[in-house]
Amino acid sequence: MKARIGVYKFSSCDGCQLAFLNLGETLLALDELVEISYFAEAGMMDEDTPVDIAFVEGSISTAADRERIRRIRDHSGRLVTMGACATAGGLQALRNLADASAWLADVYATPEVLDSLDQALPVAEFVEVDLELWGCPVDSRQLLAAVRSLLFGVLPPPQREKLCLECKRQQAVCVMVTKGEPCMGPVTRSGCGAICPRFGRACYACYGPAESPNGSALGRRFEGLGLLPEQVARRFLFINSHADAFLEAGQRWMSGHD
Amino acid sequence: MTERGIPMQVEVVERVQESPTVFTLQLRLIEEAQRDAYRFDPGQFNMLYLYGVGEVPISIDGDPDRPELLQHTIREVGRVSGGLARLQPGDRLGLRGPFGRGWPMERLDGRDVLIVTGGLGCAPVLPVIARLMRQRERYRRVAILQGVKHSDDLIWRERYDEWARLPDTQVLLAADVAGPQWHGAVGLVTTLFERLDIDLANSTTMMCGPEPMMVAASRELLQRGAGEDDIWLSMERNMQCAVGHCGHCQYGEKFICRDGPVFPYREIAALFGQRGV
Amino acid sequence: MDGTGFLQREHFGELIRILAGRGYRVIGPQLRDGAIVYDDLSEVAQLPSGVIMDVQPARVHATVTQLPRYFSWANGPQALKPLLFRPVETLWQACRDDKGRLEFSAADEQEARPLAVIGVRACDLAALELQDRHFLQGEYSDPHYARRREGLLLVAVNCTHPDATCFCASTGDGPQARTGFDLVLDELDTGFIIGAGSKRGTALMEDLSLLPVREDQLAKAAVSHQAAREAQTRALPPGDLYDALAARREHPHWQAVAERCLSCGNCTSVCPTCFCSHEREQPRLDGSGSVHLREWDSCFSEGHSYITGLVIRAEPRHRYRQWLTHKLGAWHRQYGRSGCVGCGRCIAWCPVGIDLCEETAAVLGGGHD
Amino acid sequence: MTESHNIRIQVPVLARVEGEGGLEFAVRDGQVEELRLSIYEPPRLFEKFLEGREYHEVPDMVARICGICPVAYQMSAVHALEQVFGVDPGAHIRLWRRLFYCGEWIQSHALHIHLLAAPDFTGFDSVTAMAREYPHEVRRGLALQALGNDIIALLGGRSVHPVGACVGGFHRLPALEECRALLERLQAAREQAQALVRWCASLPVPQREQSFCSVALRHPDEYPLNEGRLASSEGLDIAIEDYEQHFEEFQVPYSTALHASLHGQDYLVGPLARLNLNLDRLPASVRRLVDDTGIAFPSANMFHSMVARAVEILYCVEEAIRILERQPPLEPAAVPVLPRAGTGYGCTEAPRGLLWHRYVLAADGTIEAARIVPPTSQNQARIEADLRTSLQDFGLERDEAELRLHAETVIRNYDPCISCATHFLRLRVRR
Ligand SMILES: Cc1cc2nc3c(=O)[nH]c(=O)nc-3n(C[C@H](O)[C@H](O)[C@H](O)COP(=O)(O)OP(=O)(O)OC[C@H]3O[C@@H](n4cnc5c(N)ncnc54)[C@H](O)[C@@H]3O)c2cc1C
Ligand code: SF4
Ligand code: SF4
Ligand code: SF4
Repeated sequence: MKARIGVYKFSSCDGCQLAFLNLGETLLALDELVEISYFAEAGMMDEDTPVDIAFVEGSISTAADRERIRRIRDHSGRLVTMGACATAGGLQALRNLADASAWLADVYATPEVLDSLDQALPVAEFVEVDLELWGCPVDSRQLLAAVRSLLFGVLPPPQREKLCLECKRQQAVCVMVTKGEPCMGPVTRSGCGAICPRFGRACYACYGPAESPNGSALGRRFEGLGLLPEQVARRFLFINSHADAFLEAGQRWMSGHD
Repeated sequence: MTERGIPMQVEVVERVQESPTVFTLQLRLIEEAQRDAYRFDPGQFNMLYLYGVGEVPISIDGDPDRPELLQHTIREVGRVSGGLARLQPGDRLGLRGPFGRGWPMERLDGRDVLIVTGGLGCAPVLPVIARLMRQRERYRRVAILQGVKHSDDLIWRERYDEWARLPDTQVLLAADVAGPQWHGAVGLVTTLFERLDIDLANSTTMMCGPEPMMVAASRELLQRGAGEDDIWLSMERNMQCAVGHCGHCQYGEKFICRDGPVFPYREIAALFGQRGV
Repeated sequence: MDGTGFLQREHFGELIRILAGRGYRVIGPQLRDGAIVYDDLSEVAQLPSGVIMDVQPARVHATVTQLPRYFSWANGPQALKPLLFRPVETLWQACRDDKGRLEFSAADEQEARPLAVIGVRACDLAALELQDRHFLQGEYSDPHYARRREGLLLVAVNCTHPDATCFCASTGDGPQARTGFDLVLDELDTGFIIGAGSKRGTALMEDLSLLPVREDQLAKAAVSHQAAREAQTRALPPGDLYDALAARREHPHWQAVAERCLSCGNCTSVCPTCFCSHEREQPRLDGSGSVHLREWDSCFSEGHSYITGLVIRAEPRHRYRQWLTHKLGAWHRQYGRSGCVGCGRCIAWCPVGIDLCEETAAVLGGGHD
Repeated sequence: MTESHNIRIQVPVLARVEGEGGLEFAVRDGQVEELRLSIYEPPRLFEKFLEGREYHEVPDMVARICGICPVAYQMSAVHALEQVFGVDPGAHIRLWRRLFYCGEWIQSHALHIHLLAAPDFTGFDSVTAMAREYPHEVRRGLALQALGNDIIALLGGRSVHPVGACVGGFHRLPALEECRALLERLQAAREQAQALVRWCASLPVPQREQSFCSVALRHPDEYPLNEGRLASSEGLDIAIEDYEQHFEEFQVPYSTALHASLHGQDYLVGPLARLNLNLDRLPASVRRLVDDTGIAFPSANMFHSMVARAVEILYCVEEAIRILERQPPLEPAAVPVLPRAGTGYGCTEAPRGLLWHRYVLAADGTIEAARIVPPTSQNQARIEADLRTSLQDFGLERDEAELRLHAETVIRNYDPCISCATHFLRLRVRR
């Protein structure tokens, strides 16, 4: 029997679902391989049928979201978070650092009607997650490799190594060394293909923290390149600001000392 | 010599569930020429390749005198081992091997033999025991010591009983935590050394299991008179290639896959038990 | 050196053309993204003419000058290693049919042309010899490395402009290339003194428009060899440091380095002798086939020392200690010499400028001579 | 269905739209009442996040508002910021940006046509189901979508949240060989794009006209993409800086994303509005094909939006070919910028329509205030107005399933992008 999958969206930009929708012919091949029972954007609307694998995009930020993610967890075999929003809150988790209700009042007239939690949180804060796919957005290759592994009945190998390793495998020239760019590669998870360094610019950590990230040493290096402590902090408090290692490093730098 | 670079195809002939997480696979090489050529020494290992998932090093624990059947006892701990656990007779997988240096079988003649294992550590010494038992007269006293975390982890109880019935053969079991119906000792495997009935000065020890256990046990044996060249240990490190190229299994100047996995204590004494090496 | 000749600068393109004409894929240095990189070379114009590099720990800066030189720099982040020991390589493939039968096959080979590399340095040659020992001369020889190595043709250029990070003189590997090349060049403003190091090299020389070498040209080359040697300020203590480092396994300096070290693996990636790799599976989506890949890895990564449930070198200080102890100690016992050829790459390309010469000195307690 | 005049229809989750939203409406006594297009994605507060960030962080941040049209967000933003700094990156950067943008239109439109809209007109639930009957058309569509993605990736490294664009130009421009390879693919795709226009025009769509005001950019000599003045079918002609004097954004109490109005009226942005206003800016080759479809543009049939998208795909393929054949210089990839204080405006044509940005910057280049008006909130009022009349015309006596499907078809036709619409706001669904 074909494995059944579902793709569920929460608060996000939709970009990670595109890892499926941009597959081209492979999307048709995937459809042969599995039964997609829920994927609203692609037209599959059966949200309550149990699935073997649930792919979840987006962060959780309302009471309704919270209930929905629990329902999804209950009917799913493996639950996979797809992308920075689902895995670490995403860019919108920046609100967690501020007084979000004041912000809301600021941007529109009748904030009372909003059903919004104060925070945008990763899925794992509410339910158990079997596999986290980092990245903003996730990469299609990464996603397909996960699908394949799960169909083989195993989890894909963890990818926690630093971007620098991928950068060197791609034979990109280090932008920190040649241009003094404050590159986040040394604390960031690989997986994107080191696109930023290959485009001659600093990595901005959209894949989240790597294993043993040394935020102090990197931050000091950034200071050496002319960044102020709060500028260092902002590099950590960006797309994956709610990931522990980045939150911690960012707050340390924000407080002005390392 | 069999092919090292590319796996050979093997078939699962038999699968036995030894405990909730431990299983044994009997494998047979599909190609006859490969089957005929394949020989291994006790203590060597194969790289088992689970299709589409990856390769892992697994000791060969069958009888070296019957290399046509390759037996592997595996604990389900992660990706590859978890996938291997689901294989059934008739399923195919890849195999590269055998690799490494095994136990010093040639040094055992006429000596006392001590086997100390912890956890699943007994798998790599099974072929040794098979040979000891078949040619029992070549060796003097034999002691087999096995320690487990919990008494329920012990597999192969019948085999231990069987070995215990042989002449001049001591079988001692210890569990850190004992469940009901446990007749062995309670504590670390080293607590069994008290009861050893062999002459450590004229013995050869073969040991495998978790590193802290091996460290404690070898230190104790040395104190009790065993020689640094007479304690042999099977070491474990991450292995990718098994041919000494990938660098993962380096242990000081050694490549465990190539120079080991079995080492005499003296060769690794300087590193043994050191953190982070 | 007998059998030398002088190749005028304006004739340098002949070398590229002749090599290409003999079926080689010609690789040479070029300035790209602010560094010297080695890539396909089809004409002289691609060479880094007049490029001068200012190389400091964690800082590399290129300046293009009018200097009539192609090789007035020492090295870049890579040279030979990625050409032979590929950063990512298919080792073999497996297919599975609908009955579950497997078929294994060697990786498809695409590159038919042998490689010719122009602009190889003495340190690169020394590193190549070490990689040869590792990949070819053990019990098992790596067929992928071997295949590319076999046809490899090397045009060495003696170093005239060592970087501030270079210390090949102290490791005994440079700045002058002594063996292992097919041709060796000394660059002067007007052209190149060229000599052969192999039969292939000699044959190549016959096709070049060479002039006889003049005494004053030889003298100039000798002066620049000397100058290149003397310009080096860094050094490593000689010999096998295994025991000395082992004796300092718990030295507090390992932790001091770890506070700075990013464990990013740039040092091992740019090091021409580092050889670690991991293997990875890349199955097709439909499950009908799978590719088994090898990729560069680093002893600075967690996965390097992972065994189920345990990372043996979880702490960065253990990772740095592993790298240095292996490089300067264990290597002697594995391959008969230090794993460092003094190219200084790990110093220049470490994003935080950790300097193995300094760290070694600090661990060994004080300076050295 | 005896009491069919009094029903309440709820579509909690709209299928095949970008982002999740719902629809709720009640029919009472043969009239549509209480119609609410409810966009209930939580607000993401982007405009607030931007405050206090540095100008160079903006392109990477605003891209995250929408995974489907990140290029549009990046382009509106860099133009606004360059206006503040008073830099002009030059004609070649303008061309490369146009190429970049073409990629996004092709990608987004191909996705919408094949994955979201066409199944409505071919009678399927999804593209995968449609592929069984229309394998050739679907493959062609997916190939065009891939081509669009690859154009974005050429300049941006990846098609979702590309990393190539910066204030002042690009971080890197492609290599010559990469451009040549792309050019060949584009040339091969031209015929495919033409066939797509014909196919879309041949699909049976409801023939129903309505009156609405089209709003789009208008450029003196180009089909509008990355610049122009704001124009409407009712004669509006203003500079983008004057947007706020004519357009108003407001919150509606019952639902989520902000609505917008032009002089108090709803209006249409997007492909059909663009095409209606800019037919004369199409190259002759594209114009000819438009005429061949037999559809008389400007069209008052909203369902001609899909054809308009196909026409724009063809336009972008041709425009991309034109740009690459000219081979704009590959250097410099960017001009240096010097931050200074000021207010800047950027308005470009996202695949779904006008995307207007305004930034107020401090002297050091930090953002003090930002305002972003995405196309979908501009279309919201229009969609609701359309639904009211369309459902009425469709026949309110029809059964619920039919009404639902028709309502969804109408909505999908606008290609609303809820993720964009909720870049900072949430409205409540009533269930
Ligand atoms: C010489 C030798 C003999 C061994 N013999 C046996 C045996 O007989 N029975 C048995 O159950 N186990 C044995 N092991 C351990 C076995 O190799 C690991 O349990 C297995 O690799 C775990 O893989 P995994 O994918 O299931 O686990 P994960 O935790 O998912 O590991 C991921 C990957 O890391 C690597 N890795 C993890 N642990 C080890 C390890 N201990 N050694 C080497 N690489 C590792 C492998 O590449 C593995 O695929 C032996 C190890 C060595 C080195
Ligand atoms: S460019 Fe960035 S990712 Fe690449 S090596 Fe340098 S620091 Fe690491
Ligand atoms: S020494 Fe430098 S290059 Fe090497 S891992 Fe540490 S920080 Fe990275
Ligand atoms: S250790 Fe450093 S200096 Fe030595 S060879 Fe390697 S990269 Fe060069």
